[in-house]
Amino acid sequence: MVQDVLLNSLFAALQAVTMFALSPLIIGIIRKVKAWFQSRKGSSIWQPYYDLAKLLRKDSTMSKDASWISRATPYIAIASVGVVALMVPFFTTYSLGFVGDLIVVVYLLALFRFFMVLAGMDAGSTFGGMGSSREMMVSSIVEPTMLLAIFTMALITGTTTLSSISYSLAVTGPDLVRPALFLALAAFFISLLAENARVPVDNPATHLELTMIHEGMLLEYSGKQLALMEWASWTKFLLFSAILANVFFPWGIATDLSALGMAVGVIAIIAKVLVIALAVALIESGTSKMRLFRLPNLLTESFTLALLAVMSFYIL
Amino acid sequence: MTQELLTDTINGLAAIVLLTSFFLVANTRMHQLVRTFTLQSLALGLFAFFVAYYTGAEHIYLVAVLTIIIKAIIIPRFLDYTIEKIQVKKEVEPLVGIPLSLLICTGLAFIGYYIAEPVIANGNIITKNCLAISVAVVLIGFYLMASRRKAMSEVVALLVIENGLFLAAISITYGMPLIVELGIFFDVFVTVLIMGVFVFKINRTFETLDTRFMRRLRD
Amino acid sequence: MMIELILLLPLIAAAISYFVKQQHVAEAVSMLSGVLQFILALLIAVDVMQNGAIQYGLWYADELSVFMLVIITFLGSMAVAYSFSYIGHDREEHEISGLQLRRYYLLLQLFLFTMLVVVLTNNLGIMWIAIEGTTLTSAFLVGFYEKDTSLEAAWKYLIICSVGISMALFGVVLTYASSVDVAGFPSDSLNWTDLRSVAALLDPTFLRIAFIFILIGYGTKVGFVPMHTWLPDAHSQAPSPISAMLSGVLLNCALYGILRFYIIMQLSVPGFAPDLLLIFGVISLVMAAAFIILAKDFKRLLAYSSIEHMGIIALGFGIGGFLGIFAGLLHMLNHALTKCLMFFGAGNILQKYNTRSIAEVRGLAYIMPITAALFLLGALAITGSPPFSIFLSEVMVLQAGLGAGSYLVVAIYLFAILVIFAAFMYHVSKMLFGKPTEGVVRGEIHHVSLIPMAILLVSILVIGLFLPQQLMDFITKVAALFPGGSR
Amino acid sequence: MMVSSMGVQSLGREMVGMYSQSLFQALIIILLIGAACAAILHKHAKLSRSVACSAVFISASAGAWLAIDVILNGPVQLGVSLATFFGDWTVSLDQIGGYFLLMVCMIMACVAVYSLGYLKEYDGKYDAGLMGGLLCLFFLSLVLVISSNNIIFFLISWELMSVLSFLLVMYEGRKEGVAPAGLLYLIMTHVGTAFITVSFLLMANYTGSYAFSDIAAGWASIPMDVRSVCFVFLLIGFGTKAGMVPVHIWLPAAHPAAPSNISALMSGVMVKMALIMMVRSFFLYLGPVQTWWGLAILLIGSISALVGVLNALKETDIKSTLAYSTVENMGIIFIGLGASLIFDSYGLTAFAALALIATLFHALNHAVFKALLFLGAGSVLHATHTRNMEAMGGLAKRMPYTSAAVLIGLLSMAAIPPLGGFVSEWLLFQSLLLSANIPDILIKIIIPVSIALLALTGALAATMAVRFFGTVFLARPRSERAEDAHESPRSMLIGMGFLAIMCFVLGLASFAILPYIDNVSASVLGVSITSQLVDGIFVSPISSDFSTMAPLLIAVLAIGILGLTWGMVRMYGGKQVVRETDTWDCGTPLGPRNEYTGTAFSSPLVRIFSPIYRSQTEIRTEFTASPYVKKRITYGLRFTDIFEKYFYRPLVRFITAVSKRLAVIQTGSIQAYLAYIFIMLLLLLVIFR
Repeated sequence: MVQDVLLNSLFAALQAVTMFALSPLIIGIIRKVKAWFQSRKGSSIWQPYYDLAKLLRKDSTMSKDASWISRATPYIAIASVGVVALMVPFFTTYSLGFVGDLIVVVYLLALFRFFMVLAGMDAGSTFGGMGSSREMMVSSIVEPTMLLAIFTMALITGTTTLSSISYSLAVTGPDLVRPALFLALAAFFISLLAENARVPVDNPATHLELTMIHEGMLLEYSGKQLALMEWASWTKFLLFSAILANVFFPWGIATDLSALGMAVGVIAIIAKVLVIALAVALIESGTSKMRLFRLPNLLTESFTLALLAVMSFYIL
Repeated sequence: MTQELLTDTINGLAAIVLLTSFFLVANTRMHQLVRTFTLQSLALGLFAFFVAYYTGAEHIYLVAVLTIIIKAIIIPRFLDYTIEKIQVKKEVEPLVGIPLSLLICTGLAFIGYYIAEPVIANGNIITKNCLAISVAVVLIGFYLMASRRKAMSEVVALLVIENGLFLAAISITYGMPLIVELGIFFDVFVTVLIMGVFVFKINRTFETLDTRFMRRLRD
Repeated sequence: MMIELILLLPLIAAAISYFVKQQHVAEAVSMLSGVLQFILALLIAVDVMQNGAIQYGLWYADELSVFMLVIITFLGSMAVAYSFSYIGHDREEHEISGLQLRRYYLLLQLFLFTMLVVVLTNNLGIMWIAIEGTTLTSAFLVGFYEKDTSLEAAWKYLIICSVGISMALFGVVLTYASSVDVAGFPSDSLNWTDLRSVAALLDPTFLRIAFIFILIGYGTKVGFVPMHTWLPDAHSQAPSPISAMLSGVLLNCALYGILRFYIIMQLSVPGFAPDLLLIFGVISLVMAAAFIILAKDFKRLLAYSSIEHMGIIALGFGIGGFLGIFAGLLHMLNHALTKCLMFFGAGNILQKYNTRSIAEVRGLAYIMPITAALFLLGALAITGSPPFSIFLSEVMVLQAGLGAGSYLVVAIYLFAILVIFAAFMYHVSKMLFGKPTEGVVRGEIHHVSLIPMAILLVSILVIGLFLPQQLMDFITKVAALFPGGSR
Repeated sequence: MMVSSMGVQSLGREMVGMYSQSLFQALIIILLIGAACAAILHKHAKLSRSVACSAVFISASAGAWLAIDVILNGPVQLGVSLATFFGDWTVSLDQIGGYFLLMVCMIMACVAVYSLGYLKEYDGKYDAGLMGGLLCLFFLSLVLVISSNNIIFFLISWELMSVLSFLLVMYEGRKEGVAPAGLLYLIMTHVGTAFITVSFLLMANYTGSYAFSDIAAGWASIPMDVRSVCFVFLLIGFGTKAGMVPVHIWLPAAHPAAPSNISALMSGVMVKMALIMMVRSFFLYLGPVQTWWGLAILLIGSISALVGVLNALKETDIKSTLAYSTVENMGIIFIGLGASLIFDSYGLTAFAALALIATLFHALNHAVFKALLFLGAGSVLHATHTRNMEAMGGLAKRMPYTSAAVLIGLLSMAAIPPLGGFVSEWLLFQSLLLSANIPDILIKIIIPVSIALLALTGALAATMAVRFFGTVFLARPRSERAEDAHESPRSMLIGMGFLAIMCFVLGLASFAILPYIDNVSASVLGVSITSQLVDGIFVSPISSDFSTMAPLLIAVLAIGILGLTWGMVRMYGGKQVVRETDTWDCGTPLGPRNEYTGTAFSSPLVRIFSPIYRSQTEIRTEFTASPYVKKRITYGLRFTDIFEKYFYRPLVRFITAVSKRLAVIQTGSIQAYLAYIFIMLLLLLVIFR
């Protein structure tokens, strides 16, 4: 029992560290792919690491109107993303899922968002307020969508613990695949785009004030704080990719302690995350950002999909 | 006097009371109204007298005498005095036209009969026939009250209702207990007096007796 | 002996207060007489409770009479106590002359006297005379201020009630007639006790018509819709203590008249009287609700509320059974106490603001906090909020209705009292709160008037919270007089 | 060890059992004395206030002691019974009563401390004695509602509670808008009470007793359809008090209108009185639960939650926002109650217990954070003298403690782990997900919908919380009043501080608290699930395979990572040097008019949900003499409450119209009056002769 807990904790820590370490790379890859599509050479895939290293060494400026919220938010962001990283299976199902299940994960991410949005409003800049307001609009619909999508998987596998979901899916195999899964997958993918400020919901590259959501909130940040915020956001993207990968098609994930299993798990997750990154890059290159008030259509579509997924589990 | 003649007389007098009620409806002048009322009260007094004779109940004699004194003499005088004193316009001014009123009152007489019918059907006192008449008189009096504008004519109408009541009291019960009868007489008398007082006050305040002007209190 | 004494008291007080030309003497004598009447009434009540009904000559006092007697004398003394400040204030403001003031106490005592006769006589004819007497004495009190509106109200009151009462006389005559044929019946007796003893033998065809006339007749005085029309006029125009007496006591007295016949009817033609009462109860409730919604004058509002409560009492007796009758009786008491409180409060407001219009009274809670508190609590009580006593009797009526399975009546009843609550509170909250009316000075108008109000509030609170055992036993005994009313 | 602890416990039981009556009596007497003294001393505002607040505080302590004893050791009879017309009036405290009593006492104690400072505001303007007296009596009525064991006694206490709270709402009666709000409340609650009365009387009629305990034993003599009617009536009646949609309309009007300490009591505690009675009635008095009862409550709860939160989002009045959030949270509580009833109707008692525990726990959490938030709002109001959030801003710097307390309350409200609000919502989600086991198509459709609505509500609640905090406390002040704001006196901060700590305790220590709530739910459902519910510091929904969670661990991990990050950043990047500058302004100086307001913040959501909001915008442009130069553009936004527009207003209009029709009979014409009597007479004679 104690050994079990220790083992889980060890792997959880390992996975969390891996995720934090890898997340800038994934972002770099996406940027690179996008550059190729735009016939640019693009910056190096290591560029995000350089940015982080530089920013972390710099001093910050802060609005004199801002309160302690702005100062605390970067650390809270890292902390909440960090706790989530401990609970989400990455290359193995050994993780701290028993400390918090998917509901905890979703609401911990809500904690991140909560403070990020407050920080956006803190300085009293119009752009910050705008970004915050839009972020909350998007997340108000995306968060339940995400919950429902994962609930579908929870109902199918009979547990709400993320690692148990991937474990039972991975072990049982395709027998558990149901129509509900695909509906939920579609819904979750849209949530992934929306939650991580990707096109068509937001454009991560833009700094045109009137269109940005995520960047608007970070506008006042600089130096170390900006680094932490960016890093937390990138890791959040990787976390979503990991959830998508390990909850909806977890095959390949390491379910035991064998070295082979672990190796397969690592390769599988890297492949899956790369595929997701590629898909995101493709979408970003192929479509343009939606007008803000056309967004609800997309978001409610995904919400409906997720609802249908849960319902189809109950009814079918 | 034979039994039959006696009952005929009693019934006849009752019919006169009813007939005078119709006259009252048709009257257009205030003095006329009082006059007809006097006639009705007189007929009622005589009716009481004959009933007393018929039954031999002494206290009904007293009732007859009181009826004639109070209702046929004192009250009409008082009414006339009031009318002169405050110079009421002589017209009665009914709300409903006289022909229609007469028609309605005929209907009321029928209703009176309809109401009294079950009682008459299983009764055994001969004067019970008079119940229908007295109900009719009461109803006509009531109608008179609701369809006249002047405060004065309302007083008369109330007295007509009282007459109808007396007709019933005397005819179907051969009189109520004496103390009650006396009390009622006293009451009627005082009522009329008090109404007279109010008529004076109203006339002083409103400078008219037309109740159409007394519509300040409403919702 | 005590009965004659209690009847003599108001007459003596009336004479003294009229002929001794001093305001304070008139007041003191009236108060003394009121208190003595109340004490005597209590003594009679104890006597009746212990030794059964008293009956001799014209007089008869059973539990029902005594119940009424206590209500009349208690509220009578409350009204006198309130009159000091109210009428005294009028005198100070020179609204009335010294003669008028003395005449007021004279008429008030005479009014009390007639009501005492109503409940103490055994003879239904005398009872009728006395009820007509109440109209005659109170007509002057309604027209007391001799303004055009008060004269109009008095005239309407006089005419409509006289006509109504005439109908009741017809009913009395017919009731008497129904007994004439009964073998062994004392031919010249119109005594209620005699009639009740032979009730089963009376001619039902006569009785049915008689009761209709009685109900229309006395019902006019009770204020059943559609015979109620005089009531809001008279109640709003009379001086406030008189309004309280009219609403709290006079209506009950007229109802008492109906109840005496109700008992006889139930013994002879069971079910007939309750059905009619139910009809009047429902109509009265619904119409009262409509009027209360639209009320613009707070004294008229209270008057319409009296109509409502008479309707509720009628429902209680209409539903019948121990619970219904008990509820009806308790409600008579509760309504009397509460309505008195409300009219006293209304009197204070009227004299402070010099208006009866709801729209012109604002911020009462600021202007006269104590009166406002008493008025608000009274309003909550009158609309049936616990812990005040009306809540109990209303719940009893509800429970009786549910027990009897008359769900339609219960539904209408509930709907009406809820609408009335809403409307009443709407008006009262407008008066109490908001920005105070300009030009009205802050401060209670007369502090003495708060004493009777406080006494009334405490009494309804005590009844509502505890329903003292003695009172409960007492009313249970009264209810037992009614056929089907024993526990 | 075991033996000795049991021995101590049973000894304690006897002692406290003996004292519980005296405790209860002491509570009542202290409150009555407090009320009387406060009223008598009303001329000396400070003294009167202190007396009342200490009376409330002492009674609350006594009540809490009593309540804890009852929760631990089972029901007690309190005080002697009073024989009345409607059976004996007795007071007793069962475990669920104890639970709610504890909730009441806890909030009351905090409010009492808070009020000491807060009520100073009213000196010279409103009567201190009145407030003190009413506060004591209100507390008393709450205690009586919880503990009365007789229908009529309960109804009296219930209505007393309503009337007293109405009077408290009307405390600032001279202020604009207070009277209509209070009036609406009074009327609605009275109508609700009428429904309750009918229902209880029906139950008494069939069981022949006015004692709740007898009804609970004799439900079998009530016919099935009557029980259903009773259920519907009770749902309407208690639902009115609980702010259930569509009978919620009074709540967002009345709760904000009251002084803030009273709002905290109303929103935090009083609405829960409806819950306790619903739990008692539906589980104990009405016999076996019907499935459709649960479904009805579940559906209504889901709708209430959504309607509540959507309305909260649009409000710019801070207290109205909080009041609507009460509607939302009561909706969430109803979802739990409905789920519990559904499970119970299928005999799944363990699941029912889980849902009921979630419900009760959320009720407690809501009581704590909502009371905290209203006290916080009061504190803000105290500092800025406005309730309009658009006129605030920047208060976090001016009122650091208040803002911290409010932030904690908001986090708990938004169900952010590891606070109390999150744990109860987590349990609720879990119990809903367990419904997959029920074989009923209707349930299979409705449950996913309510899960979805619950999730949506949660997200919107977070938005609402962010908007609230951001608009009120962050950025720059938008008015001079906000500019001059100051921190509240210490007593207010202590009151709020305790509740803020409670928000954390309820979450972090939930593993220790839940077994006691299970005790309470076991007294209702007869099944204890502690062994499955809690394992060490882990909480799980019955089966630990399904899920587990450890709020304390989450907190520890989060703090650990936070510290680690801070240390690493420090190590790598050196000392944090922060330069303070102006906010980025694109070159134009920023004024209060450039800032995002609350309305602006929620405007995108308002647009999305416009079919529900029925908002109308109105943009008016005023021109100067030249048509090319605009003088002023005004932007107006109006919301129509659909319940008000399509139900309440038409109802009132209809009743008024009918009344007008009926009232024409009072024409003032004496002839007409006589004619009515005449016609009535003729009718009766002809029909009934």
